[in-house]
Amino acid sequence: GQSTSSSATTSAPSSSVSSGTTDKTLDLSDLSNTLVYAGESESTINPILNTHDEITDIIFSGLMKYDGDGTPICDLAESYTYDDPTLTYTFKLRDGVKWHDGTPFTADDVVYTYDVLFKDKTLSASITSNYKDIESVTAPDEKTVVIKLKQYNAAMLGYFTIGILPKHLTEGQDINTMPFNQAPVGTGRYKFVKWDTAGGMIILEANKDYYGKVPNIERIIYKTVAVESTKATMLQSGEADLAWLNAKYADSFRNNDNFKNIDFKTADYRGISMDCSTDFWKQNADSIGVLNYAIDKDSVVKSVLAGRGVAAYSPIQLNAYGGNKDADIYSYDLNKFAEEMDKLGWKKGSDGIYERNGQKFHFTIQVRDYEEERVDIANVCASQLKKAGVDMEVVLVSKFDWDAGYNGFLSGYAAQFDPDMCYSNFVTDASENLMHYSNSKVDELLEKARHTENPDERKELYHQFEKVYAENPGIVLIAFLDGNYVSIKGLSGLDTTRVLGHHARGVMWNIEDWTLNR
Amino acid sequence: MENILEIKNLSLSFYTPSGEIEALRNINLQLGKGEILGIVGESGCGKTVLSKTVLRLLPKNAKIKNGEILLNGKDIVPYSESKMRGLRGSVMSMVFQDPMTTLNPTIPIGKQITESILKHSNIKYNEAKKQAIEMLDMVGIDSPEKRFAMQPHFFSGGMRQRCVLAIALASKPEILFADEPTTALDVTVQAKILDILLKIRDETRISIVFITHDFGVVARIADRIAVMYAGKIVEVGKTEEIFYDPRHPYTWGLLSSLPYFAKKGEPLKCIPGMPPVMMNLPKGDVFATRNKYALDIDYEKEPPIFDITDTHKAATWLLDKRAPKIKPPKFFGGECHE
Amino acid sequence: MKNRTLIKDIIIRLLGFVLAMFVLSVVVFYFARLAPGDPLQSFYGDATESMTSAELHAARVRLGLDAPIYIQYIKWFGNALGGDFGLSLKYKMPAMKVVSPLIGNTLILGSTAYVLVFALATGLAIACAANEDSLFDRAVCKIGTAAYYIPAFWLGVVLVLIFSINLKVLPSSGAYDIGKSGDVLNRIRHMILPLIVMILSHLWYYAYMIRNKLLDEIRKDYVLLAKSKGLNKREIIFHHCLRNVAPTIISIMAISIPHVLSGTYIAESVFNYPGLGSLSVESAKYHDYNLLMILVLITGFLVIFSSIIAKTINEIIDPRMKDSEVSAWQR
Amino acid sequence: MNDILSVHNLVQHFKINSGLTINAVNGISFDVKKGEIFGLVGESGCGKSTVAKSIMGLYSLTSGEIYFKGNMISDRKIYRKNKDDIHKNMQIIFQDSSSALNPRMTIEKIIREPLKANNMYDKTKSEKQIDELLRQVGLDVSFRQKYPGEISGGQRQRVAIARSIALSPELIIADEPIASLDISIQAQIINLFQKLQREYGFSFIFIAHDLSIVRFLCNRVAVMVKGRIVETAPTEVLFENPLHPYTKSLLSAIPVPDPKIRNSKFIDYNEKELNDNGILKEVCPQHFVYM
Amino acid sequence: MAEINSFKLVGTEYKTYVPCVKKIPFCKKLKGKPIISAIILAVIIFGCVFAEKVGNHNPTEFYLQNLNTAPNSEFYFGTDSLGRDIFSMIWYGGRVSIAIGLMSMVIISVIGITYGCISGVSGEKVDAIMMRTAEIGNSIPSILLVILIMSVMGEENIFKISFVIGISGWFALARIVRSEVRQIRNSDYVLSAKTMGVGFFSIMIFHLIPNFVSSIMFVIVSSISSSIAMESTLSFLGLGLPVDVISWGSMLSLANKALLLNTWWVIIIPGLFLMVTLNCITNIGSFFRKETNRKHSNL
Ligand SMILES: Nc1ncnc2c1ncn2[C@@H]1O[C@H](COP(=O)(O)OP(=O)(O)OP(=O)(O)O)[C@@H](O)[C@H]1O
Ligand SMILES: Nc1ncnc2c1ncn2[C@@H]1O[C@H](COP(=O)(O)OP(=O)(O)OP(=O)(O)O)[C@@H](O)[C@H]1O
Ligand SMILES: [Mg+2]
Ligand SMILES: [Mg+2]
Repeated sequence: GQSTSSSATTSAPSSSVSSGTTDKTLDLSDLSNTLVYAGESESTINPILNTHDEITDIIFSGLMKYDGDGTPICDLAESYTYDDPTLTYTFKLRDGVKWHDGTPFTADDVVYTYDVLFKDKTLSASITSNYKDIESVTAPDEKTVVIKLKQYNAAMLGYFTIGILPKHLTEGQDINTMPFNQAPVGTGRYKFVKWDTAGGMIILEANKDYYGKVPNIERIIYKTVAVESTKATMLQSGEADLAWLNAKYADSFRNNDNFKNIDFKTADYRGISMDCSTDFWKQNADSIGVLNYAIDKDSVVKSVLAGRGVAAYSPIQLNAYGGNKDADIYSYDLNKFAEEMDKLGWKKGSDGIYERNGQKFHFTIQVRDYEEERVDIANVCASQLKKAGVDMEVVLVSKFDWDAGYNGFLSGYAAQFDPDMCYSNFVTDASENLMHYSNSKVDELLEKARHTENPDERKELYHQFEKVYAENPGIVLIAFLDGNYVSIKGLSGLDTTRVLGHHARGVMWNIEDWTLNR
Repeated sequence: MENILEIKNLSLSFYTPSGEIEALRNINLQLGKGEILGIVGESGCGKTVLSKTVLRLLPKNAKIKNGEILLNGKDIVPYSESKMRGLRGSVMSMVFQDPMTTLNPTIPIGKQITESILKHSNIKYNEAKKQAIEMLDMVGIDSPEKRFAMQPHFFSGGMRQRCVLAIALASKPEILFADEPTTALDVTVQAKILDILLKIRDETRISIVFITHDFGVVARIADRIAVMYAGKIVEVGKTEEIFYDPRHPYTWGLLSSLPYFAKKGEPLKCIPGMPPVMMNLPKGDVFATRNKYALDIDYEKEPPIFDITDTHKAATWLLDKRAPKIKPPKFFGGECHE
Repeated sequence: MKNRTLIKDIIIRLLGFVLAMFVLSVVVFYFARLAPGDPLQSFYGDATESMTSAELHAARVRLGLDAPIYIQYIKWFGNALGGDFGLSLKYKMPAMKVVSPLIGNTLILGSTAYVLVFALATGLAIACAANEDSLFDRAVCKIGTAAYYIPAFWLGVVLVLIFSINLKVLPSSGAYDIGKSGDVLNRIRHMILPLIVMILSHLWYYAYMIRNKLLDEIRKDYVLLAKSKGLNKREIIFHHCLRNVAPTIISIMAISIPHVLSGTYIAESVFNYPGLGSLSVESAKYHDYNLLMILVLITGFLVIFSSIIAKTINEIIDPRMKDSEVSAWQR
Repeated sequence: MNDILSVHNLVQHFKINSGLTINAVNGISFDVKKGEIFGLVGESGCGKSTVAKSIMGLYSLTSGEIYFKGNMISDRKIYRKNKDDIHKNMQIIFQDSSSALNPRMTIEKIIREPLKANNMYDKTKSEKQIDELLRQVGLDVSFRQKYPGEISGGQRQRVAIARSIALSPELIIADEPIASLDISIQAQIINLFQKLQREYGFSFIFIAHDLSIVRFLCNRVAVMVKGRIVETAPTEVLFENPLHPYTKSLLSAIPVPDPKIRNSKFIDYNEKELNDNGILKEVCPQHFVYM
Repeated sequence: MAEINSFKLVGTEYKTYVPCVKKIPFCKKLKGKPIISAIILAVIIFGCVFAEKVGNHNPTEFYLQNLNTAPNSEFYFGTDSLGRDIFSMIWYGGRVSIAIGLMSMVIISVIGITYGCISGVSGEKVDAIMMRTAEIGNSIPSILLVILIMSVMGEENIFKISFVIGISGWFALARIVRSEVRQIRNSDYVLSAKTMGVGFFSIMIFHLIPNFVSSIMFVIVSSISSSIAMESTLSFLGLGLPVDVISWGSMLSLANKALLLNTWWVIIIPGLFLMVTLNCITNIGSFFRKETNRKHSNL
């Protein structure tokens, strides 16, 4: 039902900003109940352009949302029904939901948003492809949305979590470039107040008219920070209250009484993805898996990640549907590696590098330079492989270049919610299958799992997938990272049951429960 | 005649990384009030250093080894820098060798003159400006009001030298050191400047030390002449004495190399060799190796100064009683005595 | 007559200025596009990684990135004349709008550093030149060079460690605290560390240059004349020498703008100070063409314009500069 | 044709900027005969050096013609055609010996340079020639390895002379070669000039403002004022019978090393008296005056 | 010497006079020369050249058992957070950094001097155009310019980085050279060389360059320093060399991270080496500058 402002904690003197984004009346004199979050730099705040961004997630809300376990539950929808024969979802929308500007939220907005997702040609496929199974979205009345599918998709419910855009503010505009992206209006827990570019911060305020629990923390200041180490110094100097840090920086806060370390599990893995369309791997696709024997993943975790993470054997290892121990078929064993290589017909050359058919075991991978951990992982792996007799050349790039002919790249993916999130990575010619991986068995299993309703059956299919993939991988998986958040002592309520996504996104999933006590 | 400046036994050296340069060696000199003393000598013999020593404008590596500089009877060698500053400009001033570089290129001439006036008297700027314009007029610069605000760049060499003169004279000093003020100029301008100097001397009774290597110029302007060689004064006397009765072989050499005394078709006479670098000087008379009339003793022992008359002195062994009699060269058709 | 030539001079200079800006824009425009790499990455972010080539092509057409470069340039130029500098690919809004809130920050930081660097450099240079080879001079020279070679980014982090983390007296990042955009004192507090870094990393370079210039100057003959007038050291240096090195200092100041700006960029990225610096680096790295253009044009404008001003001022100070001597090499 | 060089109506203007043009030389004509020492005198800034440099081809002429051995070298094409001949046979000696020699080259390199540049360098022969040249100008072989900064002004001037006679040119233009030297050294250099002229029959253009030396050295003299020749005559004629007021003024300004004559009057010549469109008139044979 | 003979007329050159030149002691000769800088620099360069011999570990190896160890008898300068041996890295990194410095210096000098000379001897218009062009190049902040050029050049290596740094760093030198050339181009010795028919490049090499080289020596020498510094800045901005190529710059950006981890040896040591080297180079450079200006102050 309707919730009135019931912030239990501090009796914060109500700041005069109530609605709208009139920043002239912005009063920031009292910051005692304001959370300063050190985040990455942002360019747009739009749920369709930035799926799963911390800010978009709390400003916008979708028909559904994920709970702590990663299962979709109702959000803007009060309830839904699924009619199996007709493949139709019928959503009953909440009453009295208002956009932050006061306009009532209606089914039209939902229809409009999904329309954009289907029809807007300027959007990239990685966003729209998830919705390919939808046939139509209609609104029989103001409070009802009917979504008809072409075929069953187990992950569909999760995809309904996408934030809904206000039709009245965005209709007819170019979704990529509209000014709305820098002054968003949503239905979420926090409303956008001001983007202070010159100050490097985005100011959000709790939405007092929120239909669910109104957050305790009255205001969030999202600071845009480009350099990772700066986030750490900001925490230390008291300029930020919460930040996601890499494992080593986070470790330096561990014995400090003024800070809390909040360590999430994430489904975010790092691996060396091979581009199977390049000549080298076309000829040597059989030799990807053996590389796993030559990499001491545990010591990578220990050194690069300061022990905050686990060695990876499956891309969905930390997903509720994944984690098949039988898929963990490789162990660090150089003798075994040599043996296997021998079997595959590789012989060590005079320079200590394996050769086969006159070809050296030499391949290049591109690594994006802005994430320190990726670079370190790549380097450590390269040096371990080198010792084993494989020449992996690491090339730092500021952005991936797919046309330059690199044999691979250091990848990072996460399938934190539905395991179907990995569909687009591994199915032949799927939208995010950048390694051009193709394995009919994998295609079959993932396709089948996607359209299977029974959770147990699905789990079994995914376990099979893990095993099949491990035997014939396109990625040399290295490690799953932990999501190391550090906050000031007074911040509480962060719930680590949630497995976070890529780059530890999703920490604010229960932000309404957080409290700040300076 | 009272001496306004008297230099006694002055020796000065430069200490350089490669050794000691004995730039001045035992200089004795007097300058009377209203007198023009010409100093002649080849390049590098220490003429500039001598005048700079008196004004204490030498770089840090120069050291007065001994001697006194008596200004109006007071020794100024021990004076502090700030005390010297008080003397510079007001009591003594100097015109430097090269008019092209001694003026500050970016400051209008007028300002450079008034600066000197204002520094030494407490008159108003307008008054100083008036004086400066008078000064410019006096040194013969036409339309001085217009020129007052112009930068040196717009002046020709001769005009610049006159401006330097104006600056030096502006604060009404008692002694003016004019260091080859006309060497860089052509003869007509030189003649004009000499006339101006003479006129000023007559008007203000200023004492002038006039440095040059041109005998024609000293003949015209000086009352007395000192001939310098390698940091020493080798002969000093009234102008007439030097020209008509020179005693030092070096003076003879200088005079005889003047084209004025040469006959067309004959080669000019000249002093052989080069002046020495004043480092590690040989014993004896430094000039000996270039001296046609050198005596054996010249290679062994420095000659003392011999008085010829009250005013005429020379440092050569030829004046010693024991020396062989030598027929000196003649310059002014037989007028040369002895 | 004199006025006419003055006006003519000014007009010629302005024309030269416009021409220079034009050339600069052409060069950067072409140059940026020569670089391999996909500008769409800025636009679509990671999503480009999964776009099909047809999609990419369509996007390129939409953004006008498919036309030949000269057509793109003509279009850009036409729009720019009308004040429209195009869309920033990364920020997906008009480039001008991206830049304008940050210009203030950078200009405040940059110009404060600039003024301080040159004020201090001149002061230091004078102090050193006046006491050449004294203990003071030698000490300053040694310390100055050492300080100059401390890498700026490294120094920045050390300062943060000391002043922000350990002593907690100065903020480590940002241009101002939350809600204090109008508070001058607060802005100054935020600028202290970046300024220290920028000053230390530029000061000696210029101080040394000016010091040497001054040393050359005090070896000139006119100093002797000034001295023989009875002027003291201070008067000679301030009234004579400094005036003569002023043109040099001014020219150095004019050409040093890009150097100081480079310093600003580093300081900005170390101290997470929102400004053009990080923006420039980013836009060059990620092919955000229109943003890059605007940023280069801004610095180009500052540099070229100030060098023209410097030239004009110098000609007033020192008329010799104006005469061009005829070269015997013309044949 | 025994004129080695003739100059017709040479005009040399320097455009400084749109507002200012310096008229350095305003149309002068003269000839230099083979084996002659031709003196060019005049006050500082009257354009003497400019004439010298124009003849050497260092400026592009405003107008006028210059003939060297009958070739009109003021024309670029002809200049280029005769480039080698001109480089070899016309040499200039500058006033300031310290700036005329590259301070970073040893004496032998300096003297070797013209030989090399004109492809006349032959290792054994030329090295001997360099020794010989040094000897001729009165320097010994030990100077070869020295730098210009290490030797005195007079010696430098001799090196400059040695360099310019290395190619045995037919014409040497000496631009105030002794003005910066001491009297005693002056005499040495003048003697050297005389000797060279006598022994090798070089032609000279001798530029000076010191008339006493011009009188001693030159066969013929031209007096310049403000870019014009105002009087030209054989030396003795000019000195005995100066006709132009400026010449008179110049002569009266010569400092005479005799204290008795010190009060002789210096005649001040006002340049403004010079009218702009006079011509040179032959008043006596060979004696031309500008009127 | 017997008095009797003393007054004989003997004339010039009677005795050849041998000046008693005092031997200047060796230590005095060295005075004012940057010996200490030269020695330190020599040691560092020696160490870098023989990095294989000097270093006792493989600089690219990750000693994962020895993360963040403080300096000890095995790892003289300690290890970083990935277990690399700082001591070995210093020498290898120095090799790269110094090579970059030297190569950039060569590029800067060649381009700057040639451009400056040509501009200096050219007439008004060509000169103006050349100088404006350089000014335009110079008006792009060097970091931006380097990024731009680098993105055009593609994959980085030592040569390319030196090239890029060189290419973006010659403007100032060209300006100085030009003004120096303008001062000497009409000097008599250049003119007489011209009248003797010496060609332009000979004039440039034998007459122009030797006469301004001392005044640009300082700029040239310090361009080594600034190139090394530039490389480290680029590394810091993540634009430097490939990761497996160690340079002092890349080590410094490690230091940047290490600050938060309290491993002082990772922070201090590369910075110290860089600063000491740059200082030595600069000292030597300013010695050359001083050499050219032996005159005493007039103050
Ligand atoms: N600052 C100095 N350091 C070392 N030696 C110096 C210095 N100034 C002058 N000398 C030496 O002192 C001697 C005398 O020099 P000075 O300038 O007085 O000669 P001069 O007679 O004025 O010559 P000129 O006619 O060329 O002006 C010279 O041998 C010169 O080398
Ligand atoms: N390259 C040039 N550019 C501009 N003006 C020049 C140039 N060369 C000479 N002048 C000017 O031409 C005039 C004549 O100069 P020139 O050097 O020929 O005189 P000069 O008779 O040789 O004088 P001096 O006796 O001083 O050597 C002077 O006013 C000079 O300023
Ligand atoms: Mg002198
Ligand atoms: Mg001349």
